[in-house]
Amino acid sequence: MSMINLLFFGRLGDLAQDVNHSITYDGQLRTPEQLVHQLEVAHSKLVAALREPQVLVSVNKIIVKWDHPLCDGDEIAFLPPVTGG
Amino acid sequence: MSMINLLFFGRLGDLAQDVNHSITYDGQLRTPEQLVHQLEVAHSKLVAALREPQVLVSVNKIIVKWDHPLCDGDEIAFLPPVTGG
Amino acid sequence: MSINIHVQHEDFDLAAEYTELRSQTSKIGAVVTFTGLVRDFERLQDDPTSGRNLHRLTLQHYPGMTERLIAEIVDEAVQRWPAFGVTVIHRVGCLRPNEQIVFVGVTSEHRENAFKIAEFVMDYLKTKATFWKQVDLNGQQQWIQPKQSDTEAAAKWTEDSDE
Amino acid sequence: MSINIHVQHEDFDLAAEYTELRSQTSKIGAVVTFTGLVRDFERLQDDPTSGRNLHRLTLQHYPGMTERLIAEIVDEAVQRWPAFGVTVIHRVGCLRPNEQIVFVGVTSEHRENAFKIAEFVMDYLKTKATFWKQVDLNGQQQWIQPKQSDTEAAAKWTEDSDE
Repeated sequence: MSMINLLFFGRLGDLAQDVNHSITYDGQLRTPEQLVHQLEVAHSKLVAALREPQVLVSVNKIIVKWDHPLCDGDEIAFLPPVTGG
Repeated sequence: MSMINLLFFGRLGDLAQDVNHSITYDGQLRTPEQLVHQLEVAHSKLVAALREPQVLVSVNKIIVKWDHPLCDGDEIAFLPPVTGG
Repeated sequence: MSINIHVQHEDFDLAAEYTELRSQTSKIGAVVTFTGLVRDFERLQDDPTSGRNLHRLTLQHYPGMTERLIAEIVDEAVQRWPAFGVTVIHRVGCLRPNEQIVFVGVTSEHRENAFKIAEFVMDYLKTKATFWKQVDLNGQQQWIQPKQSDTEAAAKWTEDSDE
Repeated sequence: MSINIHVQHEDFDLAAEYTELRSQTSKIGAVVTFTGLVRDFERLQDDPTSGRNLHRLTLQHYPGMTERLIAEIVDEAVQRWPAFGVTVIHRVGCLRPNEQIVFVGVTSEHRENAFKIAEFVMDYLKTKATFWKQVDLNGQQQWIQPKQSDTEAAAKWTEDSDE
């Protein structure tokens, strides 16, 4: 069975506590946008936060667009605005 | 006998090595400009350097104009452009 | 050119970093260090005129991505302004008031370049590197929102590339 | 507000100054330090593209006047940008390559003010305080002339008071 790993940071991590961070890659799932749509049914509060315009998505630690193609084994991270220093 | 003390810094100090740095205050000597004029006869090379436009004069550690009145006991310093740090 | 980047839980020693930085070449004329400390007071995000005492701070980051982003920030800085060495240390995990949180050290021939690099790296660390700060204000957890002033500070380097 | 100014022959200890500065209040969020070192290479004044090895450096100053001028520089800086503490140490006398020559340390709530004050004080130390530098380039003594770049650096603070 193929898998995709999800990482949620900052405020998003709180909202995603009950989400399974390792999800099945079933061939239907082809972009981060489709992934968010799949989460949307069960996790409306998280999804609302993920859809905020300042949230970025990375695939394998590179920031990508929301229609970036996903592959088996990808690590997908959702990044709210950063606050280091 | 009244005296005025002279201080020369930086490059000016090298040129003023043979100048008496404690000079008699004789009443004729009323401003730094007059002081330089008095030095001019014996010390032409020093005086040429003192007259360079970037050289400043201080009286009692305060930068003054060249026509600033002098008093008995004054400490007069000649300051070439500074180069600290 | 010596570049050192560390993201770590452990505290750091300013004196050791300084000694290391200045030993790299005898052509160094300027050493600038920036150290960020945890303040004991956090202004409220919804009301910047008031604030509350900070109990502790938790810094989360994205391992692997953070180090790469900081390396890119530093590379851009030393391409803009010549330098001999740059060290960046950013702590993560749980930090208490008065603890050290971030260090940037820069050596160069002249002070202007060292100051520019330190400021540039700090401005970008605040707005580009993948760190997230959560504060504990007397028991209430709150994720810090980005500051408008930090976004503006980072933007100034793109508007005016020579500044 | 704690201001400390020293003109001295003795070397200084960055770590001790840093510890002193950051202990003053728990509201400090930023500590910026600048340390100037004696380079082993001095560009020739009449030909800036070439240079010679520096053997040693002698710093002369005007006791009493220097301390007062530095105090004025620091006062002006902390009126422009809020700070908790400023320490300035300037060495005088005979210094060799790689030795520390000047230290400026600033603490403030936010990094922007600490950086501004450190840069401002250094720019003014270079152009206003009564220090004179003499270099020994393999046996030949030469008084250093002011650098155009230093004069311009100091001028920028009067042209654009908000910068």
